Amino acid sequence: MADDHHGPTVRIYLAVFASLMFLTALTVWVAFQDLGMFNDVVALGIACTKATIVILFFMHVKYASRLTWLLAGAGILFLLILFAFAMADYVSRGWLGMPASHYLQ
Amino acid sequence: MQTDFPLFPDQASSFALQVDALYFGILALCVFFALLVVILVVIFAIKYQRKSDDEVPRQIAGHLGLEIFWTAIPAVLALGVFVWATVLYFHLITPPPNAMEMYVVGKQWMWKLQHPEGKKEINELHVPLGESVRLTMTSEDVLHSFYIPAFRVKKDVVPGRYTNLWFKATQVGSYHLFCAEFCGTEHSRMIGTVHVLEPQDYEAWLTGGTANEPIEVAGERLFEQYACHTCHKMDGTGRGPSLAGLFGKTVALEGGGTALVDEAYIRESILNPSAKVMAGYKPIMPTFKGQISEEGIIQLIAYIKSLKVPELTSME
Amino acid sequence: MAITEQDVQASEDAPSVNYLNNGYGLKSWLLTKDHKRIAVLYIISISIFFALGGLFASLVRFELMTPEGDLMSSDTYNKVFSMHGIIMVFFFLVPSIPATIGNFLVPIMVGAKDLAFPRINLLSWYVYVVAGILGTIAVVGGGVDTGWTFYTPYSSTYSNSNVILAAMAAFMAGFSSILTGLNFVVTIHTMRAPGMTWFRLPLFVWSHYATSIIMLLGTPVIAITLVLLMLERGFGFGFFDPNLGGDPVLFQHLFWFYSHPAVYIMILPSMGVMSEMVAAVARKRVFGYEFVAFSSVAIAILGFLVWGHHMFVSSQSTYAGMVFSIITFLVAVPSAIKTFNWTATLYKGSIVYDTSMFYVYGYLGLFLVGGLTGLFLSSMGLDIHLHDTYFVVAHFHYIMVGGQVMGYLGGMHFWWPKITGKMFPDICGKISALLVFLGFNFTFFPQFILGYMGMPRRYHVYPEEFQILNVASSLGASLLALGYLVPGVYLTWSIFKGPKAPDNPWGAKGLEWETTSPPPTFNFEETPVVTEEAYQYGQIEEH
Amino acid sequence: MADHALHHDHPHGLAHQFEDMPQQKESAVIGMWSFLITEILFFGGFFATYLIYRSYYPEAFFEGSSHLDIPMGAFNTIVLIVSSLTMAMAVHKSHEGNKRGILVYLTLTGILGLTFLVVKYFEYSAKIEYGLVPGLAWHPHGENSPQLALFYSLYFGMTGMHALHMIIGIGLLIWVFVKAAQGTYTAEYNAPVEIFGLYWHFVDIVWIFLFPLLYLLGTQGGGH
Repeated sequence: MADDHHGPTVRIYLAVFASLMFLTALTVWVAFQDLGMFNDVVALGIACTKATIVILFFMHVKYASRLTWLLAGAGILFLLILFAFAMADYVSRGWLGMPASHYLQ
Repeated sequence: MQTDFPLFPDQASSFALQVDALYFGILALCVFFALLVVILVVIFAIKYQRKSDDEVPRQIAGHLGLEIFWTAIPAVLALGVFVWATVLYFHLITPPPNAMEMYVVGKQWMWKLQHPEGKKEINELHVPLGESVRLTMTSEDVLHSFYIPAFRVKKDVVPGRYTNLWFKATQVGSYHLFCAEFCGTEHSRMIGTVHVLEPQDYEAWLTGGTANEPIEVAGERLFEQYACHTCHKMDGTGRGPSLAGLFGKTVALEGGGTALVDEAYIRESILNPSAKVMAGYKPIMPTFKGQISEEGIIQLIAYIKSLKVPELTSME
Repeated sequence: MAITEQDVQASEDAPSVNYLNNGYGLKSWLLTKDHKRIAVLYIISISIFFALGGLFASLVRFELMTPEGDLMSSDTYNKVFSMHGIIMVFFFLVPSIPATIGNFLVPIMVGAKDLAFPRINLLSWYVYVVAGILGTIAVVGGGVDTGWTFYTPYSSTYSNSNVILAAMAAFMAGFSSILTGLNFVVTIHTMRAPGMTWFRLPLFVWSHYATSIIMLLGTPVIAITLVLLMLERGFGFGFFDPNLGGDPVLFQHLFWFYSHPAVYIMILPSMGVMSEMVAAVARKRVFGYEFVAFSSVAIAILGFLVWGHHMFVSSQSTYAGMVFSIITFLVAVPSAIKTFNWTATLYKGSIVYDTSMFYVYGYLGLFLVGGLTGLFLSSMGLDIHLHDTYFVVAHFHYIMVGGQVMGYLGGMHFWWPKITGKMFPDICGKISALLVFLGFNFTFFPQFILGYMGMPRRYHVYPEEFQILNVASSLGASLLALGYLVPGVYLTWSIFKGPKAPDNPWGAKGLEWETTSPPPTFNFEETPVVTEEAYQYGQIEEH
Repeated sequence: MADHALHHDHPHGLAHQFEDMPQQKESAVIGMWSFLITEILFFGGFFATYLIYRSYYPEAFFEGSSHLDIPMGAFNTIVLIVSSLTMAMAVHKSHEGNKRGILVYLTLTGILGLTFLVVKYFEYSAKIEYGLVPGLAWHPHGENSPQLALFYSLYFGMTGMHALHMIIGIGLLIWVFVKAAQGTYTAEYNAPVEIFGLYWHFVDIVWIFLFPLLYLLGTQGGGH
């Protein structure tokens, strides 16, 4: 089979690589700036961006069938479900204002 | 109390009737649907028995209206039950403000219970009839679960933190106390008895017997034994905050934020003092982790709760 | 069921080479890549574990005949019920239908020559066997006493039994089921025969697709949870033990993220079996095909959002509990849809009174009770009283034994002629179905009453007033055990002495009935071309 | 799918159960993605644990993080990104059926993978030396020692599991390399290289998250 879905070119790979390196440098630099709680947000935002770039280009999802999108999406969606529902418990413990058990130790 | 062959638990708390009402409500719903399906499939089996080997019945693909009908009806009924059950749940976990305080420590494999007046019991709990009782519970080792079937109450007892449970006994008698969460070898022997006494009998029981030191007195002794009073002076001049009248208030913390001074906060402040330091104080208090038992911490909490300032400021 | 002369003739004319006689000797079986042979390997191995788990169950029921602990010590009792749970859940219920009947039928039903990855399929069986050996070593080497739930910090710090070995065994068994699920997902997506569109797939395949989703998305979380548990127990890394800074309730979150959907891994395939059998028994298209198909997927997805209903009294936040509770109620809806659609399929059908029909009716009865009692437990106010009592035990046995095992046994009978090429005596099948149904109800119905009276689960000794119901339950269990033994006898007999099976003994629809019994190694002489809907017994009328 | 289901005269590399090469390749890619889903949720359990404890014990996590070596972590991040590029190039060459190209880029990828592990080895040694391994060699005794230990449990658990995936990846890489050297892969049949590439990139992505969460957290210690 000739490669009928057009994979990325070498030029795209290099561009992807450059942006990944740039984002790595950026995340280290930002880590040393005091942004308060936004440090976490920015660091995670950059990490997500990098992961998306890798998935789309290096892992060819941008050029892949709908099914691959669906599979990758399902993995991420259920990961978020795990995070969200587990965190929901920890965040809302003690909302009742009762001496609830929201402190460990 | 118990007949030889009972089929239903005693109804000995204010919750029992409400919980049983929900039980029978759902039961009626279930019986209805189960009978509906069973009667239908039995009728079909009789009526549509295969007559000959090459019989092919009329094929029916489906019916959208029917599908919507039997999707919507169960959904609506389920939501109705959800509302009923959740309203009941909130009632079951919200103690009235004037409830008596008792303390429970679970360990492999016994229940250690303590009354506000200081009376300690093991695997036995005496409570007065008609009075709301709120339990503050923790475990010394693994998970346990405090369960009184006749009261329809249960709550896991978790090491490292406090959980709560409350009830109001409505029938004099003796009832089972079980550990419902598997906790090891003798799990099934981690059982006890709850005795519901007439209030005057309860008073008599309390004053009888020995070792009747009120729990906050024991706490006060610990308070001095561990030299807490050298920093936590009642007039607020010490290196630590005055603890008088502190319980139940919301305090500002060093570094921002607030905390409600409750059992969990006091426990944390004893075991891990620097975690939430009150505003205006330094994190100089040493940890007492490993030095005070769970029961000792409970006694200290009771003592701190009992410290009142003459003109109590508003709780909020 | 009547076998005509022509049928017998047809099967005798069938090509003599089938998957069973295509190669003899141990090596041709142990190195096979044929999904049908692997299914047979699985049938044999899960039967062994079912017998082992059943043995432990009967020890439990024997001990509970009296309130005192007179048969064994508490320690032994705890190990016995733990091993019963671990073996039944991880080594029987989870793999049972998917790895055996599913493994055999999914490729045939979609019209493929094999699963997409035959070597991975074989690997999954080997991983399962290694897991089984690890589990057996854990039992022989002293057992494990944490219950199948492995709750921390008991399992990670306090228990003195082979927790790491048992957790390792469960971990490996999970890996094996991931491989099975992965194979199904890919096969169903890419290997369907020409004309086999998604909405022509048999509902059995739909339910296996839904099951595979759970296997892929849920199993890795139990794997990591067990890894964390092993790290804590083995190296003193703190994750869950409060003395090491952790929170024991977090373990429950991670554990139930898999273990609740795992219940659907157990029940969904049996729902698929029932859909096939109902259609064949009534000789009629399954009513509301799309609704039954989508309800499988809905159950699989919603099943991931309800795990917290195992934690209503665990000190989980009330608000999180509310969310979990309401979604749990919603899961009842797709299950109800399936039940109503099966009932409607029987309406104006042509119902045959054979073994399949007995199993279908038994399944419907038990699944109804099991499903409906779930409503009690999803009600937060009521669950406070019922949690960790025998009510829960009865409920999940109605689903996992009443529903799942009934489906497994029914399916084994239904496709037995296809798998072995031999017929079993119909009357024996009916008797076994009756025995299982009656024995099951005798065993587990009393436990609902026990539970509401407040008898906690996992109790070795118990107060005297619970004795009569426990005795009733134990007597029922012996009837149930008989019901499970009988099919073992006559099915084995039929392999050697049973009459030869025709290609389609029940006059059922589906690609598996179009190939020979037993099928050839590559399932079909020629890749089938599908031109009609599933279950097209006659002209379909639209409403 | 075509119905020329005859078992003979099938193309090089086509397994018996498939009808044609596109079907086989699609199956391989979907199979790998299905496996990666399980990997996402496998690491997801770790990340969920991390998130929850991090939100409970921010100070202890800042403190723990501040003992990690950011230059080493950053260096390893760069190593993995470069290795992802070389891996992508190896896949690219396999699509062209360029055997020499595959071998060159696989070699580079393998060397980078080993470099990562060597750096990791030095990091681990340092932690053992300082007594920062919970349960085995644990020296801190402050009052937040358990919470600090929790951070290091997660650090070793997560990076250890990641390193295990790297080791497995290098093993697979050697296998793909040998097959490639034998000339197995052509412009038509190259699915193994492609799906191995997916695995390698996935392991890289895990590290992309581990680096900021574990290493960069300590730079603002106590800031909030």
